[in-house]
Amino acid sequence: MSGADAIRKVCVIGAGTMGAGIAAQVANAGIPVLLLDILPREGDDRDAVAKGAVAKMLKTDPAPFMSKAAAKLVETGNIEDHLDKAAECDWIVEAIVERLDIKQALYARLEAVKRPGTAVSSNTSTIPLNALVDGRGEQFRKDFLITHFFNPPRYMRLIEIVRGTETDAGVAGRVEDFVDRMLGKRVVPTKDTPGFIANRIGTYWLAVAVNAAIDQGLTIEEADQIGGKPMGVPKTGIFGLIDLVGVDLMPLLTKSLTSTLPAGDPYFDTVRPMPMVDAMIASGYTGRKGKGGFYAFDKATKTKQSRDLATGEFRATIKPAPLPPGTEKDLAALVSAPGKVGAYAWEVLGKVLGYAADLVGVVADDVVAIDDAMKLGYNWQYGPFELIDRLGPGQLAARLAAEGRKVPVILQTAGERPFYRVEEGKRQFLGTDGAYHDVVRPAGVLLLEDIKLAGKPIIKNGSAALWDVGDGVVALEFTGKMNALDADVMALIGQTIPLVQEKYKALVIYNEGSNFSAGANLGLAMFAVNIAAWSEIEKLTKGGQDAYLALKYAPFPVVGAPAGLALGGGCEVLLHSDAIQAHAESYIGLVECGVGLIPGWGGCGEMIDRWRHNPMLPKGPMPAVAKVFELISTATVAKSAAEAKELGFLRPTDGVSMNRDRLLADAKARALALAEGYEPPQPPEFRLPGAGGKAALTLAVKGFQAQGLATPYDGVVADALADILTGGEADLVDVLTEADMRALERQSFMKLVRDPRSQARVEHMLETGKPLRN
Amino acid sequence: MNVLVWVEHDNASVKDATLAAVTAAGQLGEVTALVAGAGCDGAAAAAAQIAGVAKVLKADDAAYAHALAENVAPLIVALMADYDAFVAPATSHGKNVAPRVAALLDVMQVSEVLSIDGPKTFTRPTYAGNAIATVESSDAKLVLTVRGTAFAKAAATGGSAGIEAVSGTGDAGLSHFVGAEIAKSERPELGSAKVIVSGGRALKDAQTFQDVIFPLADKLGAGVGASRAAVDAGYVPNDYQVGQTGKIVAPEVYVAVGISGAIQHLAGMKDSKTIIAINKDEDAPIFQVADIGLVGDLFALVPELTGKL
Amino acid sequence: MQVYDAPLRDMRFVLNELYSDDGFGALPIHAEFTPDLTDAILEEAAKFCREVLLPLNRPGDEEGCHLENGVVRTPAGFIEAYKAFAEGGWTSLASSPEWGGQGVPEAVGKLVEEMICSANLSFGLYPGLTHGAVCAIEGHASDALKAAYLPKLVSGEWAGTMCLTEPHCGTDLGLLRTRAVPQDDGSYKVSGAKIFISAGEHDLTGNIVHLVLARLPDAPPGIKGISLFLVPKFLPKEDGTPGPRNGVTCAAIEHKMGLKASATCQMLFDNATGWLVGEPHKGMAAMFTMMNAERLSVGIQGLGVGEAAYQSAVWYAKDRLQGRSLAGAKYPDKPADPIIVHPDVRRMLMTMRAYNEGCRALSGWVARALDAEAHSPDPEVRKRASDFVALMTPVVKALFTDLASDSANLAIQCYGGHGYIRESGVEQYARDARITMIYEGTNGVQALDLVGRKLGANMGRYLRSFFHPVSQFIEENNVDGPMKPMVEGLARAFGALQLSTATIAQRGMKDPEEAGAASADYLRLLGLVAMGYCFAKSTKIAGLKLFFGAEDKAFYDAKIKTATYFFERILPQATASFLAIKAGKTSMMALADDAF
Amino acid sequence: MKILVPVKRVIDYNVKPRVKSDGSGVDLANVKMSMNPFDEIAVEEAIRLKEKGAASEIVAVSVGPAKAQETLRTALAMGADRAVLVQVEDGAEVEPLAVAKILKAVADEEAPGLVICGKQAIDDDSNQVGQMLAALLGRPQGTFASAVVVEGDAVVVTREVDGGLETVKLALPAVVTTDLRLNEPRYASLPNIMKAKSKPLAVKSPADFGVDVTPRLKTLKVAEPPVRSAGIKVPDVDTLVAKLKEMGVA
Repeated sequence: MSGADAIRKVCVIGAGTMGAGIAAQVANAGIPVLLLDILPREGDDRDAVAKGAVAKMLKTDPAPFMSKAAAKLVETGNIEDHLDKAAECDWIVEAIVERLDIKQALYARLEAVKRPGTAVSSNTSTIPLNALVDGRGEQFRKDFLITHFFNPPRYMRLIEIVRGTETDAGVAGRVEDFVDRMLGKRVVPTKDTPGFIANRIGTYWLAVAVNAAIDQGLTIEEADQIGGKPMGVPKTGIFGLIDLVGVDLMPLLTKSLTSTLPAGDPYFDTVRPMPMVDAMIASGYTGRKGKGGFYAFDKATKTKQSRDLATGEFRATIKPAPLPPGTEKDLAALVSAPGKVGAYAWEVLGKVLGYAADLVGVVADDVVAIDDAMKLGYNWQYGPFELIDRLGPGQLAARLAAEGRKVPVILQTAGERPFYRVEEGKRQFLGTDGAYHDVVRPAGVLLLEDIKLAGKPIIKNGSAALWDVGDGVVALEFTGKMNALDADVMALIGQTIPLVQEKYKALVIYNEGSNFSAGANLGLAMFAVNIAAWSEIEKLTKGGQDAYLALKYAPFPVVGAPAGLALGGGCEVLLHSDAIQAHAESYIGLVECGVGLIPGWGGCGEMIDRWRHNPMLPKGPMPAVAKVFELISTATVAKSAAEAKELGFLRPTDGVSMNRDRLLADAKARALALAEGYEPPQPPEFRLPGAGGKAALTLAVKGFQAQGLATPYDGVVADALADILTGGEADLVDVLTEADMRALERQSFMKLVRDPRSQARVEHMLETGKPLRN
Repeated sequence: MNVLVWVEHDNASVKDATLAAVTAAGQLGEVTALVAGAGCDGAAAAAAQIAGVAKVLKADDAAYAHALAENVAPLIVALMADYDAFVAPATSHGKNVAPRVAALLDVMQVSEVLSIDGPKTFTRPTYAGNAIATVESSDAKLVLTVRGTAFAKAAATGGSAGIEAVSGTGDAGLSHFVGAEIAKSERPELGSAKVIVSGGRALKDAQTFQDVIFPLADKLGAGVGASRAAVDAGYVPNDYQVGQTGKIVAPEVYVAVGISGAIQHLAGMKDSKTIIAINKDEDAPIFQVADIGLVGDLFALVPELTGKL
Repeated sequence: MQVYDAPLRDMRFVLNELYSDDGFGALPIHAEFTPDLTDAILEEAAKFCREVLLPLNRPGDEEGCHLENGVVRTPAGFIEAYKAFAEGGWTSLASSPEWGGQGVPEAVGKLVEEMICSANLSFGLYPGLTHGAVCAIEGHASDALKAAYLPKLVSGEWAGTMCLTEPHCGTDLGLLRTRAVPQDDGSYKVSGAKIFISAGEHDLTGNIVHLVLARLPDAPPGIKGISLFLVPKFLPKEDGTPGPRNGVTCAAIEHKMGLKASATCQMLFDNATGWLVGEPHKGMAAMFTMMNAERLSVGIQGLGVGEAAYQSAVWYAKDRLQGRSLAGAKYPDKPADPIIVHPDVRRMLMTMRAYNEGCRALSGWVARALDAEAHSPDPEVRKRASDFVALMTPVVKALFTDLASDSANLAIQCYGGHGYIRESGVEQYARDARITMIYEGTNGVQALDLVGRKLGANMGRYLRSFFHPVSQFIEENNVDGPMKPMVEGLARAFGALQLSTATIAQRGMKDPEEAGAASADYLRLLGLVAMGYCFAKSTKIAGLKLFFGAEDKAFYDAKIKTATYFFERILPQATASFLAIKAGKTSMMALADDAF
Repeated sequence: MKILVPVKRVIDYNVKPRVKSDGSGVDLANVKMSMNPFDEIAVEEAIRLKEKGAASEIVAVSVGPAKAQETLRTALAMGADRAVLVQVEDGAEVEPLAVAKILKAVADEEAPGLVICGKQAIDDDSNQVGQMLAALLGRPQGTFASAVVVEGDAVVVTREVDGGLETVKLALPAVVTTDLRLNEPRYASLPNIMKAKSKPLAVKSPADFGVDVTPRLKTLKVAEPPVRSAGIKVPDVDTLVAKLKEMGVA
């Protein structure tokens, strides 16, 4: 029995940021959870602490809960009165203060209460497992492991799992399966070493980078520039990241590591008194959450301030000189660049990559675990060993040797060979044994990234590609910049349908970009507008409508599988799918009004078709139209798959995958299920409220304008939208076909795209990324 | 119709232009000649002999010595009581006096008459001669100036009119004659000269060009031009060149000496009023546009012509 | 021979009738420039050009300039002409009243500039360069420098030059080597050699103010390290009159194919005293602010010569009798018909006429945009106008100068053998026009500027300022009636332009060479469509005026006939350009370098 | 002293006039019109006198259609101080006599010390207005002037007469008419063109001065000049000399 089915109720002890966050994520997966904390110092509500934590989470942004419904699954209580309820739970997570004595005391009480075989895991980030279970019975030791989540638990996909020597494989397996399938985490098996993998390397990296910046006299802007994008590190860079994580956290991490790391660990060389950091913390400059840290924004002069490493004082941020040509994309060039750039890059990379290489076999068994930990825990674009491959196999070792520094064993083993390679379509990594082993995905995980290694796409063009993902299912992948949708995508859809009809069973629309699709390629559209190519624009609009309708009525099932943003045209393609398997973190919505346009590829028609079948709405054509009008005119975007269901972008029957890595497999399964005896849907007919309905909508908009919520031009856009949703001139009695609806969409779209005020909105969005409120 | 004619004279003889005026006046009616001046008996006598002059009026007064319009006009206006028309030659004096008379008579003058087509109908040039208008006057009396070249000259002898002395209001004291200077002004500039003498390649060299062309030009008070061939041959400086690639001229009289008349030269002078050509080749193209042609050796003809002017 | 009488009627049409509705709106600062005033200005300028400048054009070409121990003697008559030109206030035409200028709008100023270029292009360069210097100083110099130099430059008492090119660098100014060493009194010592400096040295004014691009000691490499300096020939004394001679000498004057009366000098700066204009290392920025107006002026130079060539050819075609009309003798009384009766001669004349009227209409539109960009009270209009100027400047510069050279050659062709003879004066036009295709950025550079920078900028925002008015005109006038065939012709060419634009944008993103390969054809295509649009608008206006009984019917009738000729005989070139663009770069780039 | 300068709007001297086929007159439809060249010389002389301090104000006056304002603006742009247009309907032919009467009335109002006008207009070539005006004013006239010098209350005028020059001294106020060689008219400077727009220009009508402009001469017909007749050949120099004398050249 997989963990997903075995764990039907979870208890989380400790309602701090991490505990509450973990509880919320369990609830997001639809699993009831008991959240306990200590009694409040005063006040008569004994469960106040846990309750307070849940209340706080409902207001935090980004939100821990995926929907209001999820919040209802959290039952609160305290460890004095309700600890016995832990017996009802199949998994107990301990996320209390990092004090060994307090933890051991809690375990002792738990041991007495919990059912044998119920897993107990600690979220500790600093205390070794053996210490935790010291003094516990054999059963408890079998049921005990470490599940180290990352903050914020909903969004960070890394979980480091440490099994004790006595931990029962079944118990651990059930927890690992649960956190994978239900909580959407990628499990990285970790050894019981201080700081585990991510923090162990991450903290060392930050310390080395800060020290090197000070020692080599760089400004923080230069350090963030050199140590940021070129090394695949998020563009915040080092000092930006410390501000993000919290300057006050640094000393804590240093203290815990220095107390637990084995003597002689290179980390000790980085520890030095940091009067500036202490002064910053003392004066409240703890980072982004506070008044700022190394960077700050001076509201008076509206300028970005940076701290001078020498004086510790703030000064205006100075944009560093551009990096020498060629160093931005080539690590070898970066580390050998002249002057400050090369020196700083080598100091950081030389030490950190060397440190990571030394830890293979110490903190984890193989390089893949370490790379996954850094990529998912610290948002590195490339893991340490991928960076070594980019630097050039053997380069790191050669230079370390040249400088008389110790060359890590794994580097010696690798010699000139890269750590990763592709062999017969399989992705392999270099083991500590010197041989290449296949990278093994967890059971049931199917990734397009792997399929791509195995062969060529069935068909492909500039903006899309079609892949055979096995068992008669093909996947349509958007490949354009930011997965934007354009004429090429529509053309490929046109080619796909006969091809699938002939040789395959079902189609999945899926890709592994950071966002499913932000919609139509606004840049191309704006260019067409600027050269007044109105007939081309009309052709593209109709082309999109026809392609999506072809998908809808294709003689085989089409399953949309979004993850991340699915906006505008990206949302409309989902609305035409027979079914959707969405990743939990999908943000779906029709946002065209933000740039002065309206959904032109069938979005309006589909949304009305959905909402009029919604049992919760009163009868008659107006309620559905009003609801859809509100959603589209305000460009509402669902903040999770769950909320997308509430807003009607997803059908009640559509599926949600918590783990991004399993999305393709789930979507494929759903598609195959639909394939048996599949019948394309019947074209809907529409009875719309006509002129009367439009008047009502226009009145509503006037109201918003009066309250200053809507701008004058919002009114014009809303009016064009209302023309579609209310059927334009058609009066109540006329029946409108789907084709009529699409024609209304085209008419309104062309009217708006020709309006200079819409053009100004599109242009503003393209130039600044922010909407223009004209 | 009784016609009073203004006589241009130098106290001794009558100017040619007046003879043409007399012919014109004769076509209107009986001609009475008015001779005004100081010590103008000789002129009056000469006037009396002009064929076609029925009577001569003589106004001898210091005031009329230089035909100052301010003095002469009142005299004429007074006399015009007995006459129906006043005719003056279109000379600088005629053009100076006649309009003043017309104004005092409240009559609209007809200037530069080319022909008389009826008792009150005349033709006259407008737009610098590019349009010939036939006009008819509705005034009781007539005041005309007539163009000398348009009427034949009356015979200077053969007439024997009586001379009657008349007198006018004398010196109006408005205008005072200071002096006259009939000597030649220095050579006029090609662009605005009234008469131009041009030499061509036939002039052999600069010195010959100097000896033949310049004396004739001085005599005629004319500007000097040259064909491109003459300029290119260095007879004269560049800015003498008349023609499509030099200066475009339209003088009253253009004398082309030893110029064949290439199309490019004609382009520069074809708008001249009167073209005179002297060339030994009678088939030279210049003769097709010349009003007056003289065929022969220019080295003989030109010095002779200069001598006789 | 050289014949020129300013085409005032067509100029008034462009100024007062063609763009009454161009969307840039009225400009309050130019309210006083009503038609009666602008007519008076144009007439007086035309008279001055015909009577003073034209007569000096051919003699100036024959005599040329002469350098005698550092002093350049301009041809006879130039000194007097320049004095009359300055006293007439013509040097101050377009400058701002703040410095003694007349503040005449560009829409009028460019027409006067055209006349000057038609009458005597070489002469026009002297005040032209001074105007360039005035713009640079007005835009970027310190108040002290402005006060010391602007009044005398605007009045024409002093002249100005732009010293950019050096022996080893013209288009690529990044390689510039002239040095400027700061002195403690705030001035600089400038040393270096400059070539191709128009009006670098001459005898027309009491002083010459050189604007010199040079490098400061700490200048970064390349184009980003160039600064601008003001270096006078004579250092002004306290009272502002020319004082001691500065370290600026004319080493030699170039012996050129044309523009012979314009002294093009090799200048030597030997520790000459100069002052910084604008910010250190920001010299190129100072150049860019006036580059659009300067490039339009070079286009106008081309148009001017093209008009003079055309009028000279028309004069000859009516005067020259040769052969009989194919349709039977048209002037039986004459020994032969004037060659204007022959179709092929007409082809040449009509082509020149269409080029001139088309370019004049287009330059009127750009000039109005220059005015709107500088003076419109509405920021939206200013933005749209500056987009339009940015887009059309390279088109105007390259198209006008290309067509001008074509016209000058056609004029020679009309003269037949005589055209090849110097005295006819027509071949001078071909020699003078030729440089305009090269300096102020070669026409190849202009085409690249259009396709490389302007086409794709801001997703094609610049294009909108041209494409939308044209598209709207086509939609509004594509109705049955006299305009139909013309509007359909325009629509076809416009469609080809749209397709080419999209093709280049797409291909150019992946492969810049594709954009480069299409640049010249694209510039010509855009130019043809722009001229077509102007002709179509002119035809519509002319048709309306004829319908409502305008008094000068002949002008409007001729305008429609010329427009029709353009649509039937010249606009079809657009299809050729479109097909060339569609073909892409392959055949152009296929042959290996050493295979040439 | 005030100077009055009559100016007339005529066909531009560069344009070759074409006679209408119906013989009713010369075709003036959309032909370039300008100030009569002799009148430009008159304006120039007035301005030079003012520049020499001999005159204090220059008033330009024209009898013509509304468009004659452009001609007056040109005079103002050259340097005249004020302008008066005596407006008649378009196409109306006003004869020199009527013009002289109107100018007399204007002169009575303006009381100028000197009137300078062109010796003739290049369209009707009448050469009468100056002389007639002097007569009506009862003032002296200095026609075909090639030099004008004001001396106290008199003006010394050198006149171009057949075969030479003549100088007269006229008591002011007087009327002078200009000939070609009197001066070389200046070009209007751009600043003056701009200022001209704001100088006063009064518009009156012949009726304001009680002058009847009905023509005295009726034009019956207008014809092309006779085509150049074929040249004649003269046998010898003497005949040629006679011909030259006949033409008044010798």
